[in-house]
Amino acid sequence: MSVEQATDYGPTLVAILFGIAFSCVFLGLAMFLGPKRENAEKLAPFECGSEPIGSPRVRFSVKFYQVALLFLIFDIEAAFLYPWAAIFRRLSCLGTVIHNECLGTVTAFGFVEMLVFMSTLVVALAYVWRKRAIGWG
Amino acid sequence: MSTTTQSKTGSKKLALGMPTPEEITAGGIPGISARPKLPPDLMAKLNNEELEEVEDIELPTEPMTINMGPSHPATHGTVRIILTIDGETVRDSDVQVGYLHRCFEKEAEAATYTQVFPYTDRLNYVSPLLNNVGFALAVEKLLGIVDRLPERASYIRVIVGEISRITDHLTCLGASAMEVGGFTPFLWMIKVREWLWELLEELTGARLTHSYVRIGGVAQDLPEHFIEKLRAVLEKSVEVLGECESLLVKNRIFRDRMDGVGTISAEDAIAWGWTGPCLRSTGVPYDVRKDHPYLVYDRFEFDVPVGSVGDNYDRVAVRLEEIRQSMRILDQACKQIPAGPVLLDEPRICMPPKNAVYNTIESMIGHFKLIVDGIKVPPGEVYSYTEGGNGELGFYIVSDGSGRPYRCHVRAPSFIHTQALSKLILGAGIADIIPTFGLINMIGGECDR
Amino acid sequence: MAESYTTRLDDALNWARKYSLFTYPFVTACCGMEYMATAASKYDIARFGAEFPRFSPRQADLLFVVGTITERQAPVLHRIWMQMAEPKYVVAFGVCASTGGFYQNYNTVPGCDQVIPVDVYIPGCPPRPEQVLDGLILLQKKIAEATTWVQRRDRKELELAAQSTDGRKRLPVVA
Amino acid sequence: MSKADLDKLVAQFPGAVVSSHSNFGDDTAVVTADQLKDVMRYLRDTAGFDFLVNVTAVDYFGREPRFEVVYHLRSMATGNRLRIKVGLHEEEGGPSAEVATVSDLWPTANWQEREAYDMFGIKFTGHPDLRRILMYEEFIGHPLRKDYPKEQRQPLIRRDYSLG
Amino acid sequence: MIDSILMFLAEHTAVAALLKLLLLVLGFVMPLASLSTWAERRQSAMMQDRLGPNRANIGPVKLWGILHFVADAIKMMFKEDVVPSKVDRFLFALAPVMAIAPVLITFAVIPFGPDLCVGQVMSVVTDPATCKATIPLQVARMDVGMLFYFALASLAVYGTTLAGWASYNKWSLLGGLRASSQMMSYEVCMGLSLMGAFLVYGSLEPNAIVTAQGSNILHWGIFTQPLAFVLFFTAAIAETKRAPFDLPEGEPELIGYFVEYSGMRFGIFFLAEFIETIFLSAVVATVFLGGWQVPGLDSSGFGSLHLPHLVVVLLQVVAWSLKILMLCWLQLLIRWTLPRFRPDQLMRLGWKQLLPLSLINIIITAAVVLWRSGGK
Amino acid sequence: MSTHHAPSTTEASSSTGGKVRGKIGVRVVGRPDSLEQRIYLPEVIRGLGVTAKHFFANLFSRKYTVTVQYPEQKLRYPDRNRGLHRLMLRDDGQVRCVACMLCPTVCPAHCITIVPEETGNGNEKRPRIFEIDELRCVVCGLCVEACPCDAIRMDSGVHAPAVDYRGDAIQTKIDMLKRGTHSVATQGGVGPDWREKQPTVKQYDPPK
Repeated sequence: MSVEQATDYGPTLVAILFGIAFSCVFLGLAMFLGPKRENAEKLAPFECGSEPIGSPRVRFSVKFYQVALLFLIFDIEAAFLYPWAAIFRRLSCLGTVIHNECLGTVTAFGFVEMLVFMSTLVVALAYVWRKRAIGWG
Repeated sequence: MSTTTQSKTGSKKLALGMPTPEEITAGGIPGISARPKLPPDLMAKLNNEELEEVEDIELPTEPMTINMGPSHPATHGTVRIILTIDGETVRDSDVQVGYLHRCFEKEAEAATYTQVFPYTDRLNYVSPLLNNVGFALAVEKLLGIVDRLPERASYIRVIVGEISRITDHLTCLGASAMEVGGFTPFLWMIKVREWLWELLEELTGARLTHSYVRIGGVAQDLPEHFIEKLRAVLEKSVEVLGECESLLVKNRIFRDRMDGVGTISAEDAIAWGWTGPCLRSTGVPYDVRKDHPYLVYDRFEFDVPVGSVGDNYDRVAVRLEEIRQSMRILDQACKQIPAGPVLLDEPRICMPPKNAVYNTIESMIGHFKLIVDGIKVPPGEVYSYTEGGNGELGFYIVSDGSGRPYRCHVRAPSFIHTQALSKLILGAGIADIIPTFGLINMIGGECDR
Repeated sequence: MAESYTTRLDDALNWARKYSLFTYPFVTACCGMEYMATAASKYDIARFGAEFPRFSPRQADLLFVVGTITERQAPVLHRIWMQMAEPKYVVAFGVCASTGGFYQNYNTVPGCDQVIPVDVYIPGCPPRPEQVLDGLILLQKKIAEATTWVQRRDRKELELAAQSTDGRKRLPVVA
Repeated sequence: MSKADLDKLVAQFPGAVVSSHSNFGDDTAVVTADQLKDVMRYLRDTAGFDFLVNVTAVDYFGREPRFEVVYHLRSMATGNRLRIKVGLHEEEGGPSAEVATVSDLWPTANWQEREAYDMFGIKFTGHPDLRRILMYEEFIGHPLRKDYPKEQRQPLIRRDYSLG
Repeated sequence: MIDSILMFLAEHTAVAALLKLLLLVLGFVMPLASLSTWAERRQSAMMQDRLGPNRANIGPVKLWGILHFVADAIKMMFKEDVVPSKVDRFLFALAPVMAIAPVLITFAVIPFGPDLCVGQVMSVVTDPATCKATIPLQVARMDVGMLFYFALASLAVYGTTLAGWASYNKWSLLGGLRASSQMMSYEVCMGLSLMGAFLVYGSLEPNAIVTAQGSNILHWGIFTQPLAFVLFFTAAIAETKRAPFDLPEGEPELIGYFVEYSGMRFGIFFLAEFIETIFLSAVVATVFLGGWQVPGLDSSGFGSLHLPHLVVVLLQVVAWSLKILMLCWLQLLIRWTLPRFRPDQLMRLGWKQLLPLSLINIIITAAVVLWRSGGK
Repeated sequence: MSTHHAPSTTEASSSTGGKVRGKIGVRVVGRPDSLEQRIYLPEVIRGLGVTAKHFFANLFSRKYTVTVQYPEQKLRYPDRNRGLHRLMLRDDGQVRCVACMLCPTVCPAHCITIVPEETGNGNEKRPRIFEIDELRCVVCGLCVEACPCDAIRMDSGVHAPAVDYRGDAIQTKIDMLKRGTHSVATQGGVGPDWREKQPTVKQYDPPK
């Protein structure tokens, strides 16, 4: 039996349920086993032993959000590359591919296509680089 | 139970003359113009203007005020920095010291001159013997016996002082390395420090708080084979230092953390009163041992390492080089040290030898008088300075002729260096505070006294 | 029967606690140098499983009060102790933390037990690493025997002890 | 060492220098409080004493003037040193002793003057941020004054656990 | 008897998956993670010329201090669970789950051995394709395996970010922000640096990548894609927030994003980090070190030396474990040697150095693959 | 404003009066920045090599390991080490201390309490109570130096133990006498000197 193309997602589902259950059990145990002794100071946030000044819920630097946006753009672009990488050999072959060797004519279609696509990535990177959006607040 | 003084505190705050904007912008004063203490609304305005200058388009962000310390891993429990940050950039900071104010100066006024030595040990507790020597020299200057000190005692003072300097720098560098994540070199440096401490323990009887130096000399002569052991330890240490260097200064990540961070110009450093390795990192070769030689420092060949930029890397490199130079001094001192007494033969100042106390009534009486009344120091005032681990360590002593100092003030380099901290970290990131603070080498005992 | 099981469980717990002491080093002064030395290669406090410094009181079990506590520092120390998660232990490291040592003046607290309960006092100024390890071993022993302040408080022993005139409660000499 | 500098100073400010001496090799000039700022500016800018080593105060309790503020200066070019002292009066119950700040001449004086204020209650007029520095805000009195008892504590928090 | 059980498992994939998962997680990952807490302490001790924990004992049993982690676990379990009053209770509780669950789940795609030929365990199997039924030694085999891994790995960022935000603590907030920026930045590099390997082996499925690498050591990823190996290893260490990229914890700087967590909740973050270390080792081993492949060992044995199928499989599973142990060791060595980066340097490294390099790597690899596929 | 020394000159001159001294040797510390360093990897790998060397050397032969297994393995303290106090004995086994009160006077920590009593033997006194609070003692050794009759010493070679009650740290006269040995520092005799050679009297042997 060879590696079937149709994936059986059952095991994956099992894994996900297992992962969540496992960590929840851990957490639940910890919640009930420990002693409890609360006081006002203990429930206050810890800030190096001083009284906190002001709230941590402030509108903090936009730089942090910029990184998130960049990530979104680049990661989605990168996500398009995965299927391309997986079928790159088939894309660049006008015949059948057996054992990684093309039996027909080799074409640069896949390669050029990727270059075009990737140039958008590079341009974007160059742009944010110039704009100094990469970095830290 | 907090006392009910809260209500009274409000009135104690003084209404202060705020500097006018002209004064601030005139900026003829290096350093102080950088961070005037302004009312919060004006400060916020200034900050926002700064922001607009730096970045072209920027959404307004709220600055966050955060307490760094007193019990923060990087602040060693003795300093509190109230940071106003925008993202991770420090926009304003208020450095508060005094968490380790142990009232050295008040305690010294109540103690005899001999009893002050244990207190001086705990000033800069990383290099206690340098403080011992500094205090002893101050009192000796007041007594007028500096030139009569036994030569061997002076050499011993140099030797223990330089060992202390090495341990001081090792601790400073090691702790800084640890705080930027290099735990292994830290432990290796502490390993070397341990070897040096073992030597000092053999000599003085204690690992860290030696109270070894006495007015008029030192308490005990070198034990047997001390010089040989010292040589062997130094040899071993050089090897370990090389390894630490390959993990730190040669490592690009460490360099990146240090290069260009906490930079201060020579003019500013002088205006802020910096001395010692911190001042030398800016390129000013001021070293008390060279400029105003005391003890027998004028008999040794050694170089004053200076930096060129005045950033954290220079402070690391200067300290590393100073360790080497101290080793050079030690090597020469070991060769030159003469035989002889280690304490001045002066019954009104120094304790008589023990068997004289056991056997002669005069010595016994002198012994009692020295302990009960202390050493009688003629009235007057004196400022004496030596090169401590962190810079010019000065003792300003006022005597009223009794056996206890009337006033004993320490010019603590740490205290003076820490002042400039909030200028150094202005505009830097939180991550930069740690090495900058570490390499200023603020020692709580010395800073807060 | 059930009692013996709970005792067993307690023993197991105490065993775990004594070998897993995450410390909160409240380092203020000179003793910090010896704290470093104790943690460093030669004496290696890690051998006792107590090498993790946790700078959050939530995660620490053992508060090492290392160095002089000043009046200004005392509320900070108290807050940190209050914020520590149970069970928690306190070791006064060195004479300053224990009694104030020779700092008897307007700004030093004469011993951190004026502010927080202390389980083990380590003498020495600063203590040698050997003394620190002695203190740690003593604390481990106290945890195993369930005689630390927290454990006795939970068993309500302290209230009883406060009423009785126990022979062990000798006052230290104060000159 | 720098006797010449001292003489020059006396010549420059004949009215300001109350007395001078060179005991133990430390050249000292006592100047009047109102002219301190001018003297210091002259010393910094003209006489070359560009490095303010130290600022501190002494309480000569029972003597007039009661307080003395002491400045130590050094010239980075020549290595000469100079001590400047200012005597300050303070009457019991009266306003606190006052002297002009030098923190605008040397930023290093900032904290040292705060310390002198904290420990002795000497007010430095014109100081940008004269708060307590080593003691806490709730503390009453100035501990390094001779009339402050050494062991008089003012606890912020206290509950004795020493008996268990 | 065994055969019939195996047959049953081969037919019921969900049951088999659960069993394999239990075996993998409880039998390998958790013990290894716990052990690596001990290993880290002992290894760092060895590097720093000391001994490390060696005292915990039950009676005479000492086991070189291994019991210390047992003590840690028990203690944490019975430590007070502090939930400060101003925290967002739901997110506060969710954060540790988000930190550990994705890592545990992603283990499902890692092949820890070859396919087990049911019915021929004792005989020599020359061609695995001829097996009647197989049990893959991999919990879930998906053609998008690595994509699944990336998807879940980026979920782990929620754990730290939520922990930082929900704690209502400024230090932890900063830690959480650092964590999110860092992990997002390196996620991109990580994906792009592996692209070269996908090109070479023509698949996204981990087991297919391992099979494609074969038993010839020169065909392994570390030799065909050396640049990608360095890039991925660096990015992945950053992704798992281990030193020198441990900025979110950055103890002397920020104390950590889990400042407010106590007891087992903190323990979970602690454990998750070690599990991530192991997981990272597993991915690196799969893509660059031939996964379960043993140099020179084919399904029939070493060349002419024929071995029973079970022995071959066992050898390969052991090889896989050894590779993981070695990589864990390497990570710990790095952790205790290098100082920490600064946030801006970290971002610079990620975006301005690693990212362009990985793009170049893709182009070069694609070109080479294109040129090579022309073949004869 | 200031004319500080230029860093580049190797022999900057500074003319202070007073003592004669040579020229200042100034060494500008380097800031090496080779390509090798700039591309991270070579130096990183070298660093890893150094730590790996330590790891393997310690794993297989404990070559660099310096750890002392403390409670089992005790180091002998140097002779001058200041440890727990002890009270020395006369030839007749009585305590040497004459309750002259020098040690409580000189002690900066005020940790010594002496209550004297008459011996009934002329004018001589002896301590009825002699207590030292080890939790206040700062181990400065001034008491030993102050003692005019070699009665108190700190060279016992043991350190003060950790305690869990503050009161337990008080060393009583009996505790300290137990560690005492005979001293030859009698009136008219030759005694040990804290400033000269090491004492040749029998050392107290700390219990294992």
